[in-house]
Amino acid sequence: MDHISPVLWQFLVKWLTHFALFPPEASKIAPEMDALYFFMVLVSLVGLTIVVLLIVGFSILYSKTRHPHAVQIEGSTVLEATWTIIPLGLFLIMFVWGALLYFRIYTPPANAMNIYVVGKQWMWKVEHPGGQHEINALHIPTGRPVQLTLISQDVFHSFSIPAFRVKREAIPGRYTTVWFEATTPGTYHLFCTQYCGTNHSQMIGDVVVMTPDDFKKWLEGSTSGNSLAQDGERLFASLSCSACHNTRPDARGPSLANVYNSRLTLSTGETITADDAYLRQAILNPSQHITQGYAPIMPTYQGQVSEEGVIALVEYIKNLDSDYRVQQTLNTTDLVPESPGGKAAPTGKAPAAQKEVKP
Amino acid sequence: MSEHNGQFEQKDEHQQEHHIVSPVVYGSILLALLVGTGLTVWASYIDLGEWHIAAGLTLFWNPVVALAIACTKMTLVVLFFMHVKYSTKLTKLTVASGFFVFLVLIGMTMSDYFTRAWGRW
Amino acid sequence: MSKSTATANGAAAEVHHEHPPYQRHHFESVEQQADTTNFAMWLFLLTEIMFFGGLFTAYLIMRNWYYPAFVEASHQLNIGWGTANTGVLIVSSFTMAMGVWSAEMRKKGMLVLFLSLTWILGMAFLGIKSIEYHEKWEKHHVPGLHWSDASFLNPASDPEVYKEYHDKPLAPDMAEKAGMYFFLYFAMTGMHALHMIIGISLLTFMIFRARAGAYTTGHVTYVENFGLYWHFVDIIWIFLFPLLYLISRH
Amino acid sequence: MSAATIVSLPDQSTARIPKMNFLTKENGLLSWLLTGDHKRIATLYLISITFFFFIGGALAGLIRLELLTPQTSLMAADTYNKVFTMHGVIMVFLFLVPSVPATIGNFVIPLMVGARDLALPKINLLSWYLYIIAGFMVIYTMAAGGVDTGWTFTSPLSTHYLNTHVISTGLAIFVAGFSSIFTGLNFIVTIHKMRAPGMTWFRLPLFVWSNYAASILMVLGTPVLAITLVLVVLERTVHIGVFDPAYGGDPILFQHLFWFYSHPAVYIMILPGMGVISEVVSTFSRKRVFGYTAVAFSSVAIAVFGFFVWAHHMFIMGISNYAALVFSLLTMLVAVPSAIKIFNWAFTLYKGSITFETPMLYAFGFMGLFTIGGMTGVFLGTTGTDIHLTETYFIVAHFHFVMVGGMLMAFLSGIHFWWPKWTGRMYPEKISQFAAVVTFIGFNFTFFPQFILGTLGMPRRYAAYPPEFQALNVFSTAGATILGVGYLLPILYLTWSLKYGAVAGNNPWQATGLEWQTQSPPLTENFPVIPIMDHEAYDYEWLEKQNLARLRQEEVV
Repeated sequence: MDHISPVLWQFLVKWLTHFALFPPEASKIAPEMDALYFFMVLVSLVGLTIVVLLIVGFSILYSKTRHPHAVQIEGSTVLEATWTIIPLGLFLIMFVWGALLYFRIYTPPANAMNIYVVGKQWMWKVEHPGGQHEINALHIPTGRPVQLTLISQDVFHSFSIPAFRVKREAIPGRYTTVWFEATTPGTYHLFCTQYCGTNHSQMIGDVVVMTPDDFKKWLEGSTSGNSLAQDGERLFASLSCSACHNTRPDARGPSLANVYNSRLTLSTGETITADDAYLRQAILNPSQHITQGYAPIMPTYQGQVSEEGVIALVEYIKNLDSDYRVQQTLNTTDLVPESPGGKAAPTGKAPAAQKEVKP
Repeated sequence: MSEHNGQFEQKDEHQQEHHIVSPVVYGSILLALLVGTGLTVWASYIDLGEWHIAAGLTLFWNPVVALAIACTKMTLVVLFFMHVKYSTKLTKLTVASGFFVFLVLIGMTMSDYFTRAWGRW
Repeated sequence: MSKSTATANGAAAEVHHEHPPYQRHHFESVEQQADTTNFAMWLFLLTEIMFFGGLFTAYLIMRNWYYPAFVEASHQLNIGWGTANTGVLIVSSFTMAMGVWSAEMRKKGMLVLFLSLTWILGMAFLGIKSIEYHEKWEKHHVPGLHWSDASFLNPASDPEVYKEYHDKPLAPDMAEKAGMYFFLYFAMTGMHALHMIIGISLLTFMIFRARAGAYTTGHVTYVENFGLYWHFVDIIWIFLFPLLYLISRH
Repeated sequence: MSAATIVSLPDQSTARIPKMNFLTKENGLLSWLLTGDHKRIATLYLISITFFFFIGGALAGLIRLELLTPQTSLMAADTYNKVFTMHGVIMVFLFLVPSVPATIGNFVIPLMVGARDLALPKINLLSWYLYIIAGFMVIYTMAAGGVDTGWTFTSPLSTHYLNTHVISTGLAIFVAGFSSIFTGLNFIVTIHKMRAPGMTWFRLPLFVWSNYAASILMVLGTPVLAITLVLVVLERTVHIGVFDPAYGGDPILFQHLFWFYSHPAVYIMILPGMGVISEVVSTFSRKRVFGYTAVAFSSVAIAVFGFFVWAHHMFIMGISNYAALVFSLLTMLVAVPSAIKIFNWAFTLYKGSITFETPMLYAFGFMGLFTIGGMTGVFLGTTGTDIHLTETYFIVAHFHFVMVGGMLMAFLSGIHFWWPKWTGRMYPEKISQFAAVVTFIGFNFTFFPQFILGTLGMPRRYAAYPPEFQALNVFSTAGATILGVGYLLPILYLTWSLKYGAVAGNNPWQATGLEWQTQSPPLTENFPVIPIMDHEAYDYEWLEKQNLARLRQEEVV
């Protein structure tokens, strides 16, 4: 071994120790993705072998030395049909199989816990409903579907977790979602895979998968005091949204209680579901969708609220199932006091705690 | 196919080449075009209403009419001013394929925008 | 096959007979040259269609998103000028067609006349367009360079448009989208105007050639192909006019 | 020459390069710069394209060097970004798109269809000048500090967030676009209107068919890219536009418009290469292409379907799931014609009489690598697996297998195939075969590890990467050096052959195309008398009859 330079030697060792053909399978979808992947690899290998065998075989059998005079053949419809139909069939199988995966990965289940991710040049900002903020890291529990609601505040980014086999672009100006259910605790790579400028390759981080208990501990350990919804509530008050969005008879804006996921009728007559994306639009480009019976008087908050702010507002409105606290913010100019519900329920059900108080 | 193309194609074009459209035709086309212009302006001033095909999908008649008139005018220009009516299959095919790809661009791009609401984002 | 060889011999024979001066060396016959250039022109028009296709796609999507802004912004356009320009362009198309006809009929005088008429009408179009552009500049409706939302935040501030359409004030976020309309307006009409300018410069050159009698000796291809181009530019405008000027005038 | 070859060179002691040919017709720089001769323009193109290929190649070398180590050790991150951007721009727009059509196509298509020139010689020359202007603009961009948008110009990054030379690059590509539009337009017109008597559509060599298909894509696709770049430039200058969400625009719209061209562009790049392979495989197995019509129509099918699949570049970009389905399905359909071609070529060998000259070796390389490239394309066209594999090194490896392993192999194959026709001289056989093998080995070393890297999740366009990816990157870089040698060798021996190569004669390969029936290098007007096509393409019996006839004449004389 002495004649091999130490550098090369180290390198070989490193390679042999690190060698892998595909990343760890740490999510529920990963094995299914790999199943399809290896099916395709198999098909490709078979296809390649056939082609190579044909070429090599014919080259040997019919080389000029062995076979000096070529036999002219027009072609063969049967053969051509075969290698039209068989590949087509295989491709269609892959198409259907892939489409099923695609729809699963991009259609989050209703019971998924929602985590917001904001991409900016060049970092990932993660907002947990409980108010935990993370940068270039994502802590999640095993055995629970996690939905990411992604947005970018500048350019395209792409949130990729190879170990989970999921990836989704964070687009400026629009929410996108992806979901996964982690299976094995550990730390995995988190990449930005969409070229986003100078430090694109620095926009990486760790996804830390923990057992539910550890995750609970982590949540409590790293809470910022306010739940996301409470931040939203403060913002709601300080932007005095409640001046219009309340239940008074002369209210200039629709009440927002239970508005989330309800069907709204717009002034144009069409109806629309008030999902996250809609709420965001309604804050930043209010006049694009006017709720029936209201004037387009709401000013835009473009530039006044950061993406995180919008997320907090959305999270607040999502959980706003009574107007009680809205009324409060109307009566008191100062910011609302801490609600006991806030800390206890990191999932951001802060206003829900007020249910009992409600007359 | 091979017979239809080749120099035969050139031959029948050769005959087409000298088909001269009479000024009378041009004149009447001009008239039609001017009338069409007047029509489309006039139509834009009256509310032709709308058609609620489905929830969230409404068709306003004004733009439809405006575009219909525009297409008619285009067809007249293409057929007569640009002599396509008297040209070879090849020319007709060329024009057709042009509009086809144009529609593919617009249509398939739109297919994305219009079906986005179907999914949950 | 035998047939094709037969005509082939004919074609081969053609090599030897006298060429008119305007036949390029690599063509077998004048007809072939005419067909070829004509077909090439059509293909070029295909690329032109797709070139504007991108703009139309962008326009349709933005119009769907910001319809109110597009309506009020288009009310800012002067429909009188627009209609006039459409008329001018259509008539110029007619004169161009007549030009081709007179070339085919080998009427030199008429050819020059019609080409000049086309030239004048083309210039008229550009003149009117520049008046409109100037008006936009005056009104601060040139996004990026000379822009203000005022007439959309408060339509009443612009009486002559207001008295006609009584537009409601737009919310600020929608009002700024009027800039999007005008961006597309300038992009599309500008691109169209550019084509007009190219056309007119070619016309200038052709008028001189025509006076020298270049196109009235049976060699009409050049005039014909230019005609195709000119009509195409006309067609683009036929679509731009309703799309940009006639968004819900009622 | 060993027995297993079809190279039939004239007696070197007597053979001379014909005095009168397109190279010797006129002399002086102007006679080249103002020429209308498609063969001379092709030569100009060949020189300029080779030049840009080696610039692009040098940049590729820098990329591979930087990726030797996980950290940004060789160059800063933004330098790296500029390097891979320029590599992409140059290779795609200044090499791959014009490579085969503008050089080989330009040279042989008029010869193949039996015409004296392309239909529009002036337009042809104009297209070269546009190409050169674009080239200078790109060089200016590099000199002035480069651009780091990536060759995909993703908005809003390109329209708002970068202050590098996006505008000059955009305009350069705009100009280059029109150069390829004019080439395509010229081909379509020529193939329709300039065919020799008796040259019906189904007697055309398949090279002509595939270039015809590519030309359709050039003519209909490129203008959309042009207008898109105009909009990007406008958006940068007036700070309002349809792409940047900050102005109310939609970045997805940019993706749609950009990929509407840039996906068909992939077929613009590969189709002419497929044409070359058809010619070469047929010639060196002395046999007509298996299923001529199938191969011909598969080219057209690729061209047509090529317009319906662009959004498969956007599966994870938040386009509608349903649109994604449609585009994925159509992508599967467009994959089939390529498979047909591969198998038809393979069966062209069946019962042939095969020899292994350099072009054939490159062709074999093409068939193997393109099969891999095509199959991995299906991985990415399948919505599910695309989520995991896209934007990683898997996609880099995929398109390099198609573009470099496919197109570049085909280009070299074609250059070696038509070189004797072009220059009238042969290159040294053994060393060129050696170069072909080196290229093949080097290529696989370079790009195969990248499939694994991609599957492991290494993102593309990373200047620095997690250390566990180093090993494979080192392999890749090692392979790149071998590949580099493989590309330098041809330059050397081809240049050498210009002066010292053996005189090739009219038809060294005993091929059937019309271009081989005239002298080499050909006359400026290609044929003394326009030939009359009275046989099918790839009719080797006809060729033998011709040869016999010629022998008898010589005996008589």
